[in-house]
Amino acid sequence: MRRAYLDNVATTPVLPQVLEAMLPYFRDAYGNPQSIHEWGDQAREALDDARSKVAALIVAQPEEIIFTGSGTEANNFAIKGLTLARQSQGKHVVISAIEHFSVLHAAKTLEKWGFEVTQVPVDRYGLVDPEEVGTSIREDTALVSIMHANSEVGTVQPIAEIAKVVKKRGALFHTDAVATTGSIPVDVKELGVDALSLTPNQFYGPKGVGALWLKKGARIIPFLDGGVQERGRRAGTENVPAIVGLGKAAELAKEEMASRMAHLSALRDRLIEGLLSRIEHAILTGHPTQRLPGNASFCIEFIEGEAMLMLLSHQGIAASSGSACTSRALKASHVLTAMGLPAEIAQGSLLFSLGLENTEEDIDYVLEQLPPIVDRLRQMSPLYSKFLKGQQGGR
Amino acid sequence: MRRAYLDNVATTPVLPQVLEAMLPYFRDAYGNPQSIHEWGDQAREALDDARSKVAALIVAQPEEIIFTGSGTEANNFAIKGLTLARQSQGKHVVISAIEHFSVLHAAKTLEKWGFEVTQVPVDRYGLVDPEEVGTSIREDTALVSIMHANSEVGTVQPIAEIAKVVKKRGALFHTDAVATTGSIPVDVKELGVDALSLTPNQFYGPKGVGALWLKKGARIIPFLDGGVQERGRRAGTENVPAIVGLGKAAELAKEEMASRMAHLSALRDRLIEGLLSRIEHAILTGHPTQRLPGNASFCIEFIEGEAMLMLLSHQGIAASSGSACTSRALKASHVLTAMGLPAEIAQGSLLFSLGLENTEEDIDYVLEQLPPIVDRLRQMSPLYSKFLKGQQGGR
Amino acid sequence: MPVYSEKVMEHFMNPRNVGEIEDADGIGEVGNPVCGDMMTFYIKVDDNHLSDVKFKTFGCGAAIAVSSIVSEMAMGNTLEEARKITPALVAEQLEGLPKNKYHCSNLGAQALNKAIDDYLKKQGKKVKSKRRGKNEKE
Amino acid sequence: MPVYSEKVMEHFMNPRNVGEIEDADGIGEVGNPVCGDMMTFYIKVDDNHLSDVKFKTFGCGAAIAVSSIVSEMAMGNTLEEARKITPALVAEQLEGLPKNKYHCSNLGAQALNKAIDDYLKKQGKKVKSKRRGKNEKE
Ligand SMILES: Cc1ncc(COP(=O)(O)O)c(C=O)c1O
Ligand SMILES: Cc1ncc(COP(=O)(O)O)c(C=O)c1O
Repeated sequence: MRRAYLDNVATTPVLPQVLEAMLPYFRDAYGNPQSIHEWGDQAREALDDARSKVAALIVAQPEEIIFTGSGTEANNFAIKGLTLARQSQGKHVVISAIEHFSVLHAAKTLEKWGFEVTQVPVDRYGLVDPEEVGTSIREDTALVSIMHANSEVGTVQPIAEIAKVVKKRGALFHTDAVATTGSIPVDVKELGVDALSLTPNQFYGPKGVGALWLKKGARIIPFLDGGVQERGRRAGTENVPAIVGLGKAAELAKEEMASRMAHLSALRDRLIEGLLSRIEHAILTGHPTQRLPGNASFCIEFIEGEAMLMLLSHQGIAASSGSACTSRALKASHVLTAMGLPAEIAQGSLLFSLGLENTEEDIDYVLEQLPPIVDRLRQMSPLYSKFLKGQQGGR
Repeated sequence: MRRAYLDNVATTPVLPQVLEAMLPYFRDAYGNPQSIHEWGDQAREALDDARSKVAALIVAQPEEIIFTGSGTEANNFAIKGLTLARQSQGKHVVISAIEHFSVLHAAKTLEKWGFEVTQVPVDRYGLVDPEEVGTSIREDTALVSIMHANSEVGTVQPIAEIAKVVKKRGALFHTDAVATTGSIPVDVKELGVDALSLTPNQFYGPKGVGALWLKKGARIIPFLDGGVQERGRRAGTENVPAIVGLGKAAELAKEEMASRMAHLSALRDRLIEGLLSRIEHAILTGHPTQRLPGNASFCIEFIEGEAMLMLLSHQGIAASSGSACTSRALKASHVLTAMGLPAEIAQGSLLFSLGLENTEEDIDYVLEQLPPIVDRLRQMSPLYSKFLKGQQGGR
Repeated sequence: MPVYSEKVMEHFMNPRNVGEIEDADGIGEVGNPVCGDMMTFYIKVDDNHLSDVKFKTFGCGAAIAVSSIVSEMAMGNTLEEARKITPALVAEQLEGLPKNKYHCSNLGAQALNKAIDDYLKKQGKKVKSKRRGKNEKE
Repeated sequence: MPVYSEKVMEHFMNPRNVGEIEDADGIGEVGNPVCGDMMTFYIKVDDNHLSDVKFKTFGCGAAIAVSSIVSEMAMGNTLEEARKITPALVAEQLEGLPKNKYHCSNLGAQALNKAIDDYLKKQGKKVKSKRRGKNEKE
């Protein structure tokens, strides 16, 4: 059976060059970068090299990069650490309604700690209005955090514009760039932010590593307490192989950015056009043009996401969904809800997230396999029969 | 030149079988365990399997294992999460004076949050007195955390005895078993604790992963906020390859525990005896018998640790030291200080931590190389000439 | 994939008795698309036995498998027997369900029961109205 | 290894002028083993020039390298020239030092200065006591 992985938003495979770069650090150069001997030296040099590569990808200084254990940790660190460092100036935080849970739930924790959190809404395309961010900022706003792009619907925010508003109001600005770093150009100066989270498990690097970029001079309270690693800002034995993998993935992403984007957006457009022309009552979610190159997200009316995923998986196709049934908490994606999609339509959420290794054949395979699956589930769906009866009745 | 890595406390090499077990999860079975498709299934099964293996190593239930990103994270999670979950019952915490920084500094953070922390002292061998723990526990003690063994001096604590006292006083008991898990038998029931931290980078598994064992029913506040991974207790995309590596390392450690211990303790004793008989004015630190099988730690009088490490490294030998000069903060190891060693003696700290891959030849090589290094540095040392003059004067 | 048993997978992939019954004796609709799942059960009753059971379901894999097995379990039952199809029994027949999918087994049993209620209600009416047209809708 | 320059490593591995001068004209001891580093400098002065400089050092790699280069820089200098050996100059000559090792370069310059002070003090005494025994200790 053909297999097609179109769930790169969940995680990407590690590129062969990346894995190859990592391998020596498991058994040969396995030292601890803090150690005073040759093994330590090797590890430290590898760390420095990776730091430079990550910095180069986002046009920053190497010493501004703090390695973390994940994108989630980078977000927790930023949200908690930056606000705690500034709490004497104010205990108010602004985020968007469609942040990843690692920002959203970290902000919930801040509320328990006595902070106040304002959620800026988004429009039907998932866009944040810079003006709205501006008006939410108060005298006592310690931090604004708006994600660079949302991986569920692919919408890319106008971060540079938002940054101008935030700077004018004198607040600190963090962006969760987990969905964008390595996929589209990310330049911290052009974005105008003070802190930025990233993880290579979204751009063909390893899991279990991430980074927080923190503008020189910005203060942060450590999140992981312990040893002196990362100049005292993030404790714990450095995960050298993973950090090396991050470095290599960053280097490759920088080199190949343009060709990757061209490849992915061509596939994405083929999938979007093909799907919308083959399946009735399907809606493209997210912004029609300001979207991630690999993101093709939809709501398929009258049926539910998990059932689609299971039947797709039976045909060897990997995708994802923001339906309530696919979530542990049995709640439809807060992103789709915030964009104003009715809950029963959000149930039909279906996300194809394309990756480097996808081909036109993958897309065509999906376009061939999906319509009968949708048909089959619609034939089972009481909503669809009601709709058909309604239509007949209406005629 | 011969090379001998005797710094396994800093980190251990990954065993070939462990690396082999991990490899498929980078590029083939690279899925996210939360995903609803075949790739996700593979990853989830790998996770479940690793969880069982870790549980088997410490004689626990699989569902009691929470994977983390490091030992440091497991300690931060335990110290912060367990106390926050119990803060209505009291805001007092008991730790020992020789905890790893990831416990010590997490406890400092608790102090900032309004908790009170009592540090129980240790004797000259680094042993905690269970009675002393008992008397430090108060009505409002939320948590006691005493490490299972200290990796700098190798002393193994009488955790089961301490646990009895802690239970009698009704407090929760966490132990940092990073230095012991996978090296000596660790049985959570026999130890009688409620929570336990571990990481495989101390037993031939990968870096960037750890685990907190939490007794069924114990409440904890998540440390990393975000997604629903680890049943809502630890957010972030699971680091599948590393977790698989942890599982494999745990499996091997369980199988080979007895032979590894025999191998290491024979080497350790050879090194201790050889060194003490070849080098005058050298002191064994830590407990003479209740010590980790691979730990041979000393203070070499009149000279300083970093200089020794550099000269050893020049001969291809990796070791470590708790001297002030080897620490970023330029403070002598709090462990040596807590054991009552005078600061100028602590400067001569030298720790050989042996690993599976060490041989008798490695030990003999160290015993051959170290004495001239010590001589050379003593010839440079004003303290040594003073000592010699004093001796002459005394005679 | 949620950790579904082989039995769940089998019923999901090959659901029995999907469809509507044009002249059903009872119809039971439960759930709500907003919550993720919605099921409609249709029954035919002959001589106090369920001579036909069909369903339509909007929902996850578990919801579809539950509907399928409930229809299979109920088929041919007396009304009293069919009443005894509890959520626990459904889950058991499916060789277990993930915890967060238990509510689906509730829905299946509920929908069937609602269809029986509907049948009985109609019967009552019919008795009252002296059987004016057997398959009349309310 | 701390990120030491090649020059530091070279001086650490092959330190110049290690030792004591039995009949030193000046001795300067700075630092404290409790803090990690201690240095003793010994000087011989001939005609206002440092005709010999030796040292003993307890401490890290940087401390030893600093002692070595200070002794080398000072050798043959006039006392006035030797006074101009500042910590910054020492660090520069060593092609840089890690931040947390700067204090070692301070110690080296201090120890040399203290030895010169000691020499001058003794000279003063000697002048006062009309040169009763050149190498007398205080
Ligand atoms: C936008 C965004 N932020 C943060 C994260 C968290 O990353 P991780 O799960 O690797 O910790 C994700 C992961 O999917 C994401 O999509
Ligand atoms: C006793 C002890 N606890 C905790 C840790 C922290 O582990 P990691 O640095 O892998 O996070 C260490 C690491 O050396 C340790 O020795």
